[in-house]
This record gives sequence, structure tokens and C-alpha cells, in this order.
Amino acid sequence: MKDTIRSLDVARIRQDFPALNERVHGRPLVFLDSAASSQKPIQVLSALDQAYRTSYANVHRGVYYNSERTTDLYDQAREKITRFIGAPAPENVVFVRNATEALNLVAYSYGRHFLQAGDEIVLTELEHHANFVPWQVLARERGIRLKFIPLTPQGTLDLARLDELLTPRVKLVTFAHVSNVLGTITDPRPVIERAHAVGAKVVVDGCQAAPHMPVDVQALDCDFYALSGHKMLGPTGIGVLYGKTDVLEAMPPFMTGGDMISSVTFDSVTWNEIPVKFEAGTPAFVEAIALGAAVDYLAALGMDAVRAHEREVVAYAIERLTEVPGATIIGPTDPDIRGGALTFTIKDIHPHDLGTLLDREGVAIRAGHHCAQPLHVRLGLPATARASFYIYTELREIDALIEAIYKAKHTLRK
Amino acid sequence: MKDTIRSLDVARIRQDFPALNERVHGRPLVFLDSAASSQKPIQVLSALDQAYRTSYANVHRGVYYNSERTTDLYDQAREKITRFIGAPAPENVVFVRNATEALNLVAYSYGRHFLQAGDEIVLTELEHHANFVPWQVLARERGIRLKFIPLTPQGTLDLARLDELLTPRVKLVTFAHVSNVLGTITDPRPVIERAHAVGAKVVVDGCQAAPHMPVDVQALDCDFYALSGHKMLGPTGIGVLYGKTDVLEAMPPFMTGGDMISSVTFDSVTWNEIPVKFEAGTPAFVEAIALGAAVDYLAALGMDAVRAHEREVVAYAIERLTEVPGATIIGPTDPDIRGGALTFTIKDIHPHDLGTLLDREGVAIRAGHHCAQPLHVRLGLPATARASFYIYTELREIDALIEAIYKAKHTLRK
Amino acid sequence: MEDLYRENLLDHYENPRHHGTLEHADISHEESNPLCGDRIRIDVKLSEDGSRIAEIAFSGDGCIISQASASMLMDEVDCKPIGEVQKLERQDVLDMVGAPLTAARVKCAMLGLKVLKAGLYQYLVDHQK
Amino acid sequence: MEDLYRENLLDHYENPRHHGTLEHADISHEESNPLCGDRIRIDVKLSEDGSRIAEIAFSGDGCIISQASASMLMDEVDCKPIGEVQKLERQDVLDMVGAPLTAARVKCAMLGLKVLKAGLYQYLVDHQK
Ligand SMILES: Cc1ncc(COP(=O)(O)O)c(C=O)c1O
Ligand SMILES: Cc1ncc(COP(=O)(O)O)c(C=O)c1O
Repeated sequence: MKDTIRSLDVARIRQDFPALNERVHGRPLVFLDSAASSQKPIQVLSALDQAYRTSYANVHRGVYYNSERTTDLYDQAREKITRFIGAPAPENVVFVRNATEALNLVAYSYGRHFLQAGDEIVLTELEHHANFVPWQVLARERGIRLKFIPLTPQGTLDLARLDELLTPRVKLVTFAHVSNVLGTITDPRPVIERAHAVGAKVVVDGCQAAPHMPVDVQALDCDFYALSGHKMLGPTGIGVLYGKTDVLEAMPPFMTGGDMISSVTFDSVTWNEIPVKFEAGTPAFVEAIALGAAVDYLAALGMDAVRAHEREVVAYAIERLTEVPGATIIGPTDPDIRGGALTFTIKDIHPHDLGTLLDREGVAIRAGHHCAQPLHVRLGLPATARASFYIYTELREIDALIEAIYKAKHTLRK
Repeated sequence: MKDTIRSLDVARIRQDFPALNERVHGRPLVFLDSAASSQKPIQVLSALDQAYRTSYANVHRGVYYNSERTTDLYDQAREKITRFIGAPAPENVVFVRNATEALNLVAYSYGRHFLQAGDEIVLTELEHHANFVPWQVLARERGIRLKFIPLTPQGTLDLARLDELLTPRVKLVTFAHVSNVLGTITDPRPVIERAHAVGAKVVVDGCQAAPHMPVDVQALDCDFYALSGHKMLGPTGIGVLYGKTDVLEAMPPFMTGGDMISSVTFDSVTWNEIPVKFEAGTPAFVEAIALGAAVDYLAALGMDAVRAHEREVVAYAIERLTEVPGATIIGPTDPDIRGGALTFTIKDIHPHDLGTLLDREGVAIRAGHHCAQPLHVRLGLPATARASFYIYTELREIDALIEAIYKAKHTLRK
Repeated sequence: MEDLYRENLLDHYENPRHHGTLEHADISHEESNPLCGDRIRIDVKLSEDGSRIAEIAFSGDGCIISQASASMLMDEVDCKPIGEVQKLERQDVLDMVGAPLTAARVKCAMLGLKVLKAGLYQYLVDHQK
Repeated sequence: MEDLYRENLLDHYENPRHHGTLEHADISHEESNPLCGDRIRIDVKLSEDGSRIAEIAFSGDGCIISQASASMLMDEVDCKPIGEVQKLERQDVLDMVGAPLTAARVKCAMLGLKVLKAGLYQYLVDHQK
């Protein structure tokens, strides 16, 4: 199988990313923070620019050319994303600002409508705050119990514990497809099957998966899938909530206003059809159009090839980092179950100091708790360093990272 | 006073708007739908492009150069908007997707926390769905009563009725600063004073005001002010909720997730400070930066000059339309109290037919209920036609509109 | 421009065929598009054996596209077997209109067909066929 | 690069001045920055009349910037009148550090001052001065 996967022509890809040619503090930029937000190819920048420059107008219901044309582009973008994630139809693709809004939408609209006191929600110890705090708030407000799938010492979900967690009171199960800290790739399929077996709905936080590997929401059979456009070559301000038709139709709207109603009087209101029912007001339609260009770009590379490339990069990074004295990798070290985010610590160097020192060498990594404080408490670490990769990452950038770490150690005499 | 106002150099301004040079159906575009969404100047397009092309990274907490720089630009944008609307400090400026989200945020966070059964909300008969449906939903959910400031036959708010509406049960008063259908400019100050006198908070929907005239939220003394960036030269996907410090601080968050928390454990959470408390997840920071460029552009023109220009255009449009047989102007015909949106009907021509026929002449207007169905019910009209203006609108475009209306009448033999 | 509002369409608008209401109709159905205020009512009398449209009429108000396409639809379905009428589709209406319609206006053109089909459907359900 | 992590700063980090805790302190206060795990505790003994700092010590853990700037702060305030210490500001700490700090790291540098000021403030409130 492996050799049938087209591999990426990274040198060619890098030419599409103007921001990668920069110098920082006099050094060539080595951008290793794509898990926070990816760089954008000129194809996306030009989709943005063209949408404003050519026949721009607000979408929906305009009876004139510009508005018709922009509406068409917007609809096409939704179709592209529908195909990209394997959704059955565009009606299953709700545009939101980011994954955080997608998850809040589910917590507000599904959670507050279908969950009640005594119900239980199963999540995991490794969630990003975006897939943790909304449930925590809901749980307190409604007297719902949160239960956590614990981690194995390797940093994977301890699914042996799942059956005991999945009581009939569990109404919702949610987890990150790929962890933004541990990098752990969880195969969603078995978890979803077992959750469905007890009648629970399943929400998958796909923020770190959709940009990096093939995703087919119908094959997964999840009820909801959340992603952020800015992490997958798209602009800021746009994300997607996928939902199954029957669930979306049963849910009340979240925000209300223009476009999402079918008709309203002083006394009554009827909602529009899905997905528009969940898109109140003027949507971020130019961002949606540009996200369409981003998934075109990714689809042309092939998501299998994207994943194969990142697997290679992360394998090399694990290998190189392992040789650095005092380095500890946080999370799985098997590249088969590790996405393109490598979190680590260096003995006696605080991650913030490391981040600052690496920056001076042009190497951009993230330091902190990566919006996963509960996980860091479990790990017993206040903060960690994270280097994360994407389609444009070259192996020589891993070398630059390792060099910069040695240099930091030298500077700090560690 | 009048002659001290710089007037706009419209020919010069138009050079900054590439989309205005287009042809539609072989005719030069006459874009008269800025109330739905405005065109964008190259200054804004280039701010967008540069933010992605140069040192792009996610904001907040990155310890490396790109992230610091982008965070700086983002903070500067908030400061620009703070100055533009006369807010006391950046902490009073919450970034949202659009005015609709701003109003929903208030309805969810303020409304569900501070209002209860038996309370009353005063709004008006002319509201956009964005400032109507969220209150209708809240009212039903909580047993709150909605009361409406009626309209005078001229299409202004009948403020003589305000005192009888303002009982001590009224906890919230809300109204559009400028109506998107009637164009009516309401002076917010006296309404706000009277509402405050009974202890009610005041929410102003500034969607059609902020782009078109000077706004000083501190002088108005409103508690909340909502606006959309895409109607004021900015990109889609970004809007602003202004709120007073004490009110924002007292409110619980709306959406939750990354960045808006100060710290979180498995059992507890503390929120971040305002305004970040209300900005969960990766914000639309590039859009915010570009909105900063948009308000720079407007501030450089001077909002007094912008208003003076639009007053002139709307006065001319009223004059020309009045001479068309069968034309009826909806709303005030006094340009002193009419913003740059002119709504009308042509006897025996359905607005949709008119819209389609005008489009064939290159003239883009909006036809429908403009997301104000309850108002249209009051007016006894299912739909109306609306031509709306902005800083780039020329008087000759009004002439083109009138010509096209005559031609439509001829075609339809009316 | 005359491609859309051309003679045929305008003629149907100004001289709508089968316009009015029918007394003792077998089917009477009305719907409106709240967004633009287009409203159409259709009355149908069926043949003795209930298999064909014997008489049909429409009334309503709204834009030219909605009213003219309803008039064209009347001409098309009058005296036709119900089975055939049920097979009519979006494209058939677009063909009747015969001029390019933008997406926002297609809804207007479809209102007549939507009303007719909904009325027929309800009739068949009620009569257990 | 050495502009930031230069000798002086590293020296304070490796050989922190006034490091430790004080028994029978008049003021003991601790705070942490949950975002990065920096933690600092400061103990103060005041002079007989309560007007000056007689003895001071800090402990804690975290990044170099937070720990070194706390150490520098100790040197700076030791034996100073309380009134003067209360006047210390953000810029004073930045001057002590003496190297350009990016916004994200300024917070680290300020933790020591924050703890000291909060402790002093609480003491003054409790003693009604
Ligand atoms: C008066 C008024 N309020 C609210 C809105 C909603 O704005 P948006 O769709 O950008 O949220 C509009 C825009 O149409 C408006 O004109
Ligand atoms: C796993 C995971 N979930 C959710 C989020 C939140 O994404 P956003 O900030 O774009 O809403 C992130 C991004 O940091 C993430 O990595």
C-alpha cells in the first residue's frame, strides 16, 4: 500500500507559501507552530482577494448579479467541504467561526435541549479547553455528570475502561480525534460504535485531524464533527460543524436573526431549513469561499499523502529529539499513532525560556499548556514545548530545531 | 457649521474600490446595496493580504516573533475601533462575527442571567430580525413580555408613547440607531436617558449607523452597541459588541473554550478578563486587523463628511424618485432624519421584478423584506425595493437608477 | 433583458389563463412564499373517475414570474391525466418559462407547481389511492 | 540573543539573591501564573516601626525570567522604605532586567513585583494604615 501513496513535493509546495520565505531575527523562519494555526497558500489568499475584488455583494436573496454570483461561490464552498469530509449533503455542513463555536453550538443547542439532570457525558482527560469547558458549564448548569476516559501511561485513551463508563445514563460521548498536546490519534470508529450501543450521541473534535489526514464522517458514523478552517490552510473566522440530518433537524437554533428564519411575525417564528437554521446573520461567506480553496488545495495533494508526509516528519523528529540529553517526549512515540504535533520538555529549561531562545534562532514553537490545562495537571507539568508540522515542513527544519535546542542548552549552561 | 465639513472627493475614493469598475450584463455596475454589505477599499484588502503573507501566526501566548507581531496588530485594531466609536478602553470592545452575534451574546449572557419571568423588554416595530428574534426567543423561554414602540405615520419612532411603555418592570430597551428599511435615524440620547431613569439597560443596534455617521458610545451612554464590520468597508466575519465595563464584568461568558479562561481544572474554572472573556477560541483576528484598516479609512475621511455626503445623496434620490409616477417612498422623506437607505415601491411592479429588471441595466438594488418582516406586516407590504448608498455613491448613479426604473415601467407597460 | 420579461411571459401575466376560482372543486390549495409575498391558490375539478384534471383555475398575487408561470402551468396541465401531472418537475417549469432565471427567482417560478402538487398529494392521501 | 539571557540575568537565576523563606515573617504571600506554572512566594520582615523592609526572601519555581527578575527585585527593595517600594512600577522591573522582553514574557518578569505589592497591600489593609 505504502508506495502507492503519492508523497508530497515539499519544495514545490513551499513556493505557494509566501510567509515561509521570511527571516526572523536575521535567521530564516522555521515555522513549527502549525497546530496553532497554519500558514496560507497563495491560492487561498487569491480566493479571498478575488471574492472582494470581483462582483462582491452580500449573499442570500439578492436578485442582482453580484449577489447571485457570490451566493453561488458560497454554495460551491459548502459543497467542496461536504466532499472533503465525506458528509452526505451540504445541509450537514454548518459554517461557524471556529471549532470552539462548533462545540459550543452543540453544547447549547443539543445539550440544553436533550440533556437533563442525572444524565452523563463521557469525555477524556486530554481534551482541549474548547471541548472541555462547554461541557463543564453545561454539567454545572443542568446537574449533569462528567466522566473521563483516562489515559494510559503511553498517552493513549484507556479504552479498556470505556465499557464501565458507558452506563445507560450516558447521553453524549466526546473526544479529540487527534490530541493537540499528546499528538495521540484515536481511532474514532470503535468508540463511536460502543457509544451508539448505549444510545449516546458522539461529538468528535476534529480540529487536529481534518487538516492532517483523510476524514470520512459517514464512515466514522459520528453525530457531530468539529473543525477550524485556520488550521487547514484556510483563513481565520471560519470553521465547520458537521451534523447528521436527523439530529440537526431536531435541534433548536443556537443564535437567531436574519437568514435563519423562514418567517416571523410579532407573535411567532418558523425556522429555516438546515444548515441555514444555525447560521444567523451575515455569514463569514468570503472566509467560507476561501476555505473552499483551501480544501481544494489539500484534496489535490491527497490527504493520504499529507498524512504520509507528516508521519515521516514526526518519525524523524522523534528520532532526533530522542538523542538530545534531557529531552522527554510527551505522548506516544510510535509515529503510527502520533499526528504531526510533537510535545516535549528539556530538563531544567522552562518551556517559555526554550521558546524565547529558539525564537532568536528563527525557530517558532509553542510553549505553555496549549489550552489543555487539565491534561497538564494530569501530566504533572505546568507547561510543555510543542513543535508541530504540516505539508510544508522539511526534515532540515527538524535539524534546525534540534540545533537550536542544543544552542539553548549551551546558553543556559544546561 | 455646514461648510466647515470636509466633503468627500468621491471620484478619488472610487479609485480605491476595484469592484466598482466592473460591468454587469454589459453595463457599468451601479452598486446600490451597501446597506446589505459595503464594497472594500484596497487598503482593507491589502491589510488582509499582508496579515497572512507577512509573519502570520495565531495570536495570544506565542513566545515567538510572528505570534507577538500578529498579537500586536490585533491589539492595535481593537484600539482603533475603541477610538472610532468613542469607547473608554479596548476592554469595552468585544470582537464577534457580526451584529447578529453581538445581539445574541447580550440576549444569552445578559438576558438569561439578569432577566426573569414578569420582566419586560421594550423594542420597536422597525427592528431587523437580528434585534427582534433573539428577544422573542428569550421572552418565550423566560416568560418575559415584549412591548413595542410604535411608529408614527412618517415612519419615525412614536416616542410620545415611550413613557407609558417604560414601567418599572422594563429591564431592557433596544432599538436600531438607524433603520435598515425606513432609513429613520433615531436620536438615541433621549431614549437612553428615559430608559435609564426606570433602571433599564439599553442596547443600540448600530449596524446601519456606525458605517455612516459619527458615533460616540460614551456620549450616548448606552450600555451596549452592536455593529457589523462588513457594512463599513471591513471584511465579512467580524463585528463588534461594545459594552460598559461594569455590565460586561457582571455578565457570565457566552461561549467557552480556549483563551477566555484564566485557569481551569477538572472541577473548576475561572474566567479571563473582559473583553477576552467573551472571545472563545481563535478569534477572527485577521478580519479584526482588516476592520482596523477600514476604520482608519473612514476616520481619515471624517465621519461628519461621510454623513454629509450621504445626506446629499439621499436628498437627491428622494427628489428624483418623487418625480417618478407610481413611486412611493417608504419612511421619512426628510433627509435630515434619513440615513443612506432609500426604500420604495413602484405601483403595480413587484419589487422582485423591479430588482431583476434593474439588474439587467447594471443597477444592483435589494428587493424583499430586508429581514424586517414584522415591520413589513405593519406597513401592509410583503416586499419593498431598497437602494442604499455609501461614500462611493455618485449622484449620476441615482440618475442611472431612475432611468432604469423608467425602463422597467416601459418594459412591463406600467 | 427582454430575454426574461419577454412577450410570452408578460402576456401570461397580463392575460392569465384559467384565472379565478372554481366552486365545488375537488382540490383547493393555497401557499405563499412569505419572503416575497407571492401567493397562489389552485382549484381543480377532476373527471368522473378521478383520473384526470377536468377543470383548473388559479388565483393569487405576487411577482410576474410567479403569476405568469402559474398561468403557463394551467395551460400545460388542463385535461391531463393526474399521473402525468405528478411527474412534472422543476425543469419542466423552467422550460415553460423559457428564459434564464437566476437562483433567487427560480423559487418564484416554482410556486404554482408546488401548490398544485401539494394539493394533488393531499387529495390522493385523503382518498387512499 | 544573549541580549536577553545575558550574564547578569543568568547569574541571578543560578545564584538567586535572598532565596529561601523567613520564619516569623510579617508578610508572606504567594501567587502563581497558572498559564506557565511560574510560582513565587515572598516573605518580608519589617523594621520595628513597620516603615521599612528589614529582611526579605523569595522562593518558587518557573522560567528564568520570573525567577531572575524576582531575585533582582530582592536586591532592589531590601532595606527600602515601604513607601518607596509601593511606588515601583512595571518600567522599574523592565529596567532591572535590562533586556528587551516581548509582551508574552513581560508577565513572567512582573510576577515578583505583583506578589510583593499584593503582600504589602494586604498587610497595610490588615494593619489599618
Ligand atoms: C439594522 C440592522 N441590524 C442588524 C443587522 C444584521 O447584521 P449582520 O447580518 O451583519 O449580523 C443588519 C444587517 O442587515 C441591519 O441592517
Ligand atoms: C484539539 C483542538 N480542539 C479545539 C481547538 C480550538 O480551535 P479554535 O481555537 O480554532 O476554535 C484546537 C485549537 O487549538 C485544538 O487543537
